[in-house]
Amino acid sequence: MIGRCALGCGVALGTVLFLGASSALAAGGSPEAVTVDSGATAWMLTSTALVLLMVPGLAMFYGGLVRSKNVIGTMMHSFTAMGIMGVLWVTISYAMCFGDGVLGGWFGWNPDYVLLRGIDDTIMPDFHIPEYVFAMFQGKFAIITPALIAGAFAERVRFRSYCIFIAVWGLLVYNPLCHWVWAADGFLFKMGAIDFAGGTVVHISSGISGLVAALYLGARRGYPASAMHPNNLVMTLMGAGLLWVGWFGFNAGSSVQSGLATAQALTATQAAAAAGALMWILLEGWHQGKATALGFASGILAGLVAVTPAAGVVRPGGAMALGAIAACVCYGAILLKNRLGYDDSLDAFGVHGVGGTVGAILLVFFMRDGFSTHQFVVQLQAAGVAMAYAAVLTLVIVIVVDKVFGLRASAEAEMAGLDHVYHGERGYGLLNAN
Amino acid sequence: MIGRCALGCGVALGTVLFLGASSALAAGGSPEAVTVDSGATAWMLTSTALVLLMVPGLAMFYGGLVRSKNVIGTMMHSFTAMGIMGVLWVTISYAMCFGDGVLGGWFGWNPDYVLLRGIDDTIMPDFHIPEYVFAMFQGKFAIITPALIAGAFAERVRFRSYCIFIAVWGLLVYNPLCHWVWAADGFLFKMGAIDFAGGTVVHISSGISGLVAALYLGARRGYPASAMHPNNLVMTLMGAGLLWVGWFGFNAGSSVQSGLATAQALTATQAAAAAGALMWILLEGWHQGKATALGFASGILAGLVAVTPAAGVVRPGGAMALGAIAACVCYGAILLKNRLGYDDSLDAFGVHGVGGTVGAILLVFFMRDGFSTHQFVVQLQAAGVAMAYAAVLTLVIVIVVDKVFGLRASAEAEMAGLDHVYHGERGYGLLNAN
Amino acid sequence: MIGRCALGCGVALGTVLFLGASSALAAGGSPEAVTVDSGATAWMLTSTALVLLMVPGLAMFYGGLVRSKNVIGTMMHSFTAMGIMGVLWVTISYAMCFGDGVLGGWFGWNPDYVLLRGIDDTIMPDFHIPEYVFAMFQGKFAIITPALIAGAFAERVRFRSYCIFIAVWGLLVYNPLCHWVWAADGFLFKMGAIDFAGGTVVHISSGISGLVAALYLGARRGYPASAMHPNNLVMTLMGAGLLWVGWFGFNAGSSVQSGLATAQALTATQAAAAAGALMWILLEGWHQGKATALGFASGILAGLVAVTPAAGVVRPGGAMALGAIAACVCYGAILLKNRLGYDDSLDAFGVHGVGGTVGAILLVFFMRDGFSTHQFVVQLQAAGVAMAYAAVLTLVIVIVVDKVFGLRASAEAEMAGLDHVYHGERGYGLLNAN
Amino acid sequence: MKLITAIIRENVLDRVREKLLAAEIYRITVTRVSGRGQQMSEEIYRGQRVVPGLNPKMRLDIACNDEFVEPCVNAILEGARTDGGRVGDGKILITPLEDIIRIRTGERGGKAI
Amino acid sequence: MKLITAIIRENVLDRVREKLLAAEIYRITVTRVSGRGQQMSEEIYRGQRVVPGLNPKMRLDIACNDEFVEPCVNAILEGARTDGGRVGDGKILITPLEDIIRIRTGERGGKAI
Amino acid sequence: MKLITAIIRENVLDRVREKLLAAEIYRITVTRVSGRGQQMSEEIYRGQRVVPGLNPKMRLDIACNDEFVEPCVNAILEGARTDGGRVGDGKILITPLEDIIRIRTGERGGKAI
Ligand SMILES: Nc1ncnc2c1ncn2[C@@H]1O[C@H](COP(=O)(O)OP(=O)(O)O)[C@@H](O)[C@H]1O
Ligand SMILES: Nc1ncnc2c1ncn2[C@@H]1O[C@H](COP(=O)(O)OP(=O)(O)O)[C@@H](O)[C@H]1O
Ligand SMILES: Nc1ncnc2c1ncn2[C@@H]1O[C@H](COP(=O)(O)OP(=O)(O)O)[C@@H](O)[C@H]1O
Repeated sequence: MIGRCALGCGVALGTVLFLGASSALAAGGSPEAVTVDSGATAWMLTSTALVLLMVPGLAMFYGGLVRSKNVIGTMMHSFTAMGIMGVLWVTISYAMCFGDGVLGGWFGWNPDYVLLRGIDDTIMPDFHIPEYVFAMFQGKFAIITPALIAGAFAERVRFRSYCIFIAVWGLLVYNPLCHWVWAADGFLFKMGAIDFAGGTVVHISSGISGLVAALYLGARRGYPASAMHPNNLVMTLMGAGLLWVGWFGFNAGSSVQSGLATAQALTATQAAAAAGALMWILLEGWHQGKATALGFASGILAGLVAVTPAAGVVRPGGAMALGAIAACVCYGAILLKNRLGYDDSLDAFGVHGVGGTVGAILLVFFMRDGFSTHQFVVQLQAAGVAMAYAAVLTLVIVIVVDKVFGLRASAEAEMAGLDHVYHGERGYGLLNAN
Repeated sequence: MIGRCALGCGVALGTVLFLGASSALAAGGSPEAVTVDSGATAWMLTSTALVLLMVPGLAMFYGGLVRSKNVIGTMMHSFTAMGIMGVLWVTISYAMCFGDGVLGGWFGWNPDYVLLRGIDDTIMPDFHIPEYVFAMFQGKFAIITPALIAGAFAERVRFRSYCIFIAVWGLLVYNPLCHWVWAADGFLFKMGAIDFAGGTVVHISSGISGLVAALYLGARRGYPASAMHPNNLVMTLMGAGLLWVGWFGFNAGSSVQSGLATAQALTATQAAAAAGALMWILLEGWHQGKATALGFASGILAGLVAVTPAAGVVRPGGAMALGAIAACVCYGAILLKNRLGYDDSLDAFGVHGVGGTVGAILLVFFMRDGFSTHQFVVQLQAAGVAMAYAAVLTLVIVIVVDKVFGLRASAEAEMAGLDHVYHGERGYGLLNAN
Repeated sequence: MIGRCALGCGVALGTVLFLGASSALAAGGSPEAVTVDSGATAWMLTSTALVLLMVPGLAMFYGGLVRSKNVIGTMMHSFTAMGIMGVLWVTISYAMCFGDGVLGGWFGWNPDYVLLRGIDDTIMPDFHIPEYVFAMFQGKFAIITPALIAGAFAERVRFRSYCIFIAVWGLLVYNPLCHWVWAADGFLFKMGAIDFAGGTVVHISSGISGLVAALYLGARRGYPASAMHPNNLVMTLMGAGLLWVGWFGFNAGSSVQSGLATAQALTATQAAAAAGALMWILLEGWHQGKATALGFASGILAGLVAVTPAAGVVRPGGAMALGAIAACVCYGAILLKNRLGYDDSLDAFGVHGVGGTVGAILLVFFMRDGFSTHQFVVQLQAAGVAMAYAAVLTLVIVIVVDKVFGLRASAEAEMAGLDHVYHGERGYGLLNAN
Repeated sequence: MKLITAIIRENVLDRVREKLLAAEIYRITVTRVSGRGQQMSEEIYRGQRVVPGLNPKMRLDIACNDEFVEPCVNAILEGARTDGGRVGDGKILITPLEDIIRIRTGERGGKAI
Repeated sequence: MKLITAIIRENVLDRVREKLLAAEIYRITVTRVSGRGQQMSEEIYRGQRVVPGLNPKMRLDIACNDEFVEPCVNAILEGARTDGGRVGDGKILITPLEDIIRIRTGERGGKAI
Repeated sequence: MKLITAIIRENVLDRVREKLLAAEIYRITVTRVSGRGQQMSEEIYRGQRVVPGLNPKMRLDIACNDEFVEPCVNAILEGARTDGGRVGDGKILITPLEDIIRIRTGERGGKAI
């Protein structure tokens, strides 16, 4: 029923099944009794917590980069995703992602999954973990993806409209994509597209959606004439640290086990992040003569994003190569953005869209099993489909939300700052004598 | 011997025992040999780390809400709990909580548990984890509970007296309550009270104790006439993020296994937090026209607090309902506090006391096994007992500590700020040219 | 092949092997098939994430203590270690640490380990975890050790030279020491030196290296005449919190299993940290009349450092004693430093060097198996060897790097601040109207 | 020579600076301050509307020669007045300046500005 | 018109503002500053008592008409003096003010205060 | 009596204070400000060199008796000038001071400084 990580899990899955079988036999139980693998469950629970940790991590990363007057508003973009997508996921999104395909496979549906009612005591026979854990782990991806988009149009959206936007986007963009790529009857899954932990579903989709929304909304007032300085690079660094840590859950958890495949994914993740970060500051040193902290953090992200689809199929050397290449391409993409002059505020497209695409396509050259032209074509197709679908749907949603509720912040709100206007708060009371 | 979570763990515990038995038999070992379930151990170790993470999380949450001059002092309230309760727990508190009842069951005692000497190589036969892990996991609860209280009287207590207060409170209030609710011979446990992860022991007890102490100490100078602004809402948000993540350990770890019951608890936790947070900002939007970050964070907490006693017995839908109801009731309670005019500085009672009570009592309406009037009465009794005991004892302790050492900060210290007066430090050197 | 933790793991390792054997037999498989213990793997994956969390934790701890103009530069000292050591570890350092001894056992080498190529599907027969997990866990230690050194010469090194320094130091100091202590054919390992989680390899080596580098570089401009205030003690506290949490991975993960030895290590870690922190503020209260937050945080670190070599062999009572003693000795060492007047900026030697030595030597008095003069001598020898080797090699490296690239920041850069000069950034944009 | 000190809203800083540049006044010093006048700017704290005792403001200090005083004041008025003037827009103070010295060169008086 | 600038302790700000309100002086601008006078305020850093070069202070700026100068000074003195006067209590500076302009209306002089 | 206000680079604060102490000027108030003059101080943001609109500066305020004005100005000039004078070194402003009051004692005028 669930196809996630079918490619990366061969060996270790076998081990688990074998172990499961042996215990079952040894105990003389009926073959149908599905036992819980407490170790795999432990790691999946941990991974769920780690991926959740990425959300405050992202809030800190993004929050540090905007101007002081928008820090609360920007962090709330991440936080509210925990609330909105959190509630939607339990209510209907899990059913839409992992139910059986309906409407020609546009998305899934399984009435039993509404409010997760039908899985209250299900142990997944393939993974030997309670299905709840799988559902919660997956739910975290549905939370972080719209939060990533927010970076593209930071500092200039209405809070209420943003909330509506991500809810609709989650239902109409994320859920179908997730179904196509990770459900066993998803068409990209059946095509054999490799997306270990969400290169297409999470990064390409959020990056391209951010780009579309940013282009539609137009630049922030004063961009690019006046420089917009990060209010708190220190917090951005902290956030980058939490993102790296959390990504171990993101990628290694996507093996849905606690075994060899998990270890391979974790190793690839670590190697790519380190290589991406190092490459970025080397580039900066060569190009600008200085290595910046934001550059290091961006390199971490570029590396992690690129290895996300690939973590299950590349060796550490390949992961390092992917990370380093992604750092270079993202660096270039951001320079290009500066040339073109559109305002992707925090480079959601420049890092996630570009890095995700690099990873999804170039992974074919570093696969443990060797290059395959067929796979290359499949990857191109999958990335293309995701891009096209996300771009078109996002445009429609953005236009509708804008017409109905007004998506762009008013000029006055933008000048006064989102924190005061939409939240009635200020981030740093400490600055003010009171 | 240990009764924790007896209600929530039926199914999965069975699985574990069954597995344990089968391995033992298969290996032809003696039936007494207790094997370690490395998976359950892994999750309990992780949970221990996650619950510890809540303490800095709480320090950040609370620290961000006070005025700049008290930020260090407020964070130290959480941190010193790690030191003081940490040492006490190992020394005698574990013996007092999980030893056999003495003095008519007032608290427990087991001389073997002093300094944890007697459990150096004990594997718990019920849970198949080393008893050390259980002891450490439980110890984290004893750390965070007094730290929660500190929110009620933030910005106006002497540091040294606070330290003495929490030490005594831990011994005389927390340890007995913990014994009553979670030890197998505890009277509330035997009554069948459901408290999965500490609604009564942690939240009701800390909330009501905070209220009593806050009333006794009186309001901060200038409250409520002059507005006291959060010095760092950004940090409060970070703290809320860490609390959410850590709470997975708090609740899911309370299953003392890594199986179905764990997954159920984690799912309930996630659902309640998301629903609570969302409900709070919806309320605010309706009531004030703006959704605040502090409101979102408060809603997260309200949801998490309410689901704490219930995580083992409710389905995701019920958990969402509990979270949403708790958000409404806590919101109202804080409005009421503003009317009544007492100074529960950071709403320790308003969130933990109220939310914990809502959870402990209303869980009966959302139980997996259906409503039971008997259980409802039991829950009311347990909550009532915990409230009465904690309130009376806290009052006594507060009065004694105040008479002997002086609990309230001097007027001058309050004006100058606790950071400078009690710690000789300031939180944000960056504000000062130097 | 790998000797890590041979002393601490007796009991639980037995259990694991026994379990492994029984499953293998029950399944009728060939005896060579090495099964994965999914529980141990889960905990080791988690530990890897926790130790990585220590790096941002350290960045926050150190970053908060320097002056605002150096906050980014100081945090980058920790972060770049993630990039540089991260890449080196995968490339050749694992081969140098855990390969078979070459050049008379100076360091190890195993060409198969280059780029970790040879362990792509290895399951370790002793530990029943994928070797990748072990390699990644170990790699985190190689990252944090040079980052610790940076505290000794914070606020006065050139960024580029620092990067070169840690790369060379990692290869020439860390890798050999790691090989000697933890590889099965390492000479200190064979001597029977106890170093559970890195007292010698991590703390003594980084502390003494920091001291040597600090002495060579000389004091910061203006030290000690003008007071250099922490820019953000609040962040230092957050960092201390993350370090405590991460240390559970550091120590309990060093058992390379998920069983009794793990639980013992975690308990010792918790007990020592709490006792160290409490002792430090008691000392301060007695000596200065005030208990500081930085003191509490320093006590946490002293306790954790001291218990690091000992976590596998001491009971909780002994761990508390070690933590408390370490707090006293470190406190004294810092007072002495102030007398002597050298500038160990953030007390890398005062806490890690001194605390690590206290732990490595005094652990003999608190061992579960009782005191042994032989062991005492061995510990003295091991600590002495590590100190001498690290001191001499560090001096050589520091001199060479200084001559070739210039290690000390220029006077102007030191005055202007490392953030601006080497990174072109400032940490707190929020301070500046813009 | 005069010292012109203006207390303005935080968020009009950019606009004021543009107007000043248009009036050929390039040099300026800006300080974060908090002020209290007639303005009431509400914030929300846990369901309660609170009025902070002090609102964040920006303080501009501009040293200029006498002939630049009027252009400078006008530029600030143009940039800092919101919606035709609302409570909280701030004040401009003019104080006499006896001397001004450029640190770089040691030049004094009008030409040092 | 005068500009009254007071450098006071951080923690007497509230008290000073109360006294000012009692003297019917409502408008004020406050800045976080750091100062050095005779006061030595010790902090503790890892077992060592250190005296920071500069202590945090608050700076008040109040523009007022001449008749309000004495009431204003007295209010500040009352609010800012601690325990009958201790080192570190601060200073009040009085500078002449040539003009004042209300940005909202463009009014000038005494009535703009 | 005069009020001497200097806008200097952040990083020369220590040196200026040393010079002032040498000139027997002990009392001072320091404020973090941001300024714009001719100086261009580049920062790097994701591969792009950006010039911030305002650079961080320090503002010193020193109230002193007339005879101390020149020593004070000279001390600041010595301490704040970098490499024989570079753009961005800042300005010194001198304004008349009508009165000064020591809050601790209520003393007024020259002796209160
Ligand atoms: N007399 C004054 N002295 C000092 N600062 C003042 C004075 N009057 C106004 N301010 C500053 O100007 C800001 C705006 O003043 P406000 O009274 O709201 O404007 P208006 O006078 O147009 O109603 C205040 O917050 C305060 O910082
Ligand atoms: N002459 C001065 N110039 C500028 N600021 C001053 C002057 N004298 C005092 N201050 C400010 O007032 C604060 C308190 O001064 P202090 O010398 O401690 O008070 P007192 O003069 O009553 O002993 C100082 O920290 C400083 O900010
Ligand atoms: N006329 C002025 N009014 C207010 N502030 C000024 C003025 N001139 C210079 N400043 C302050 O001095 C700082 C340094 O000025 P800058 O023009 O770089 O020095 P220089 O005049 O030596 O080239 C500026 O950032 C600004 O804060």
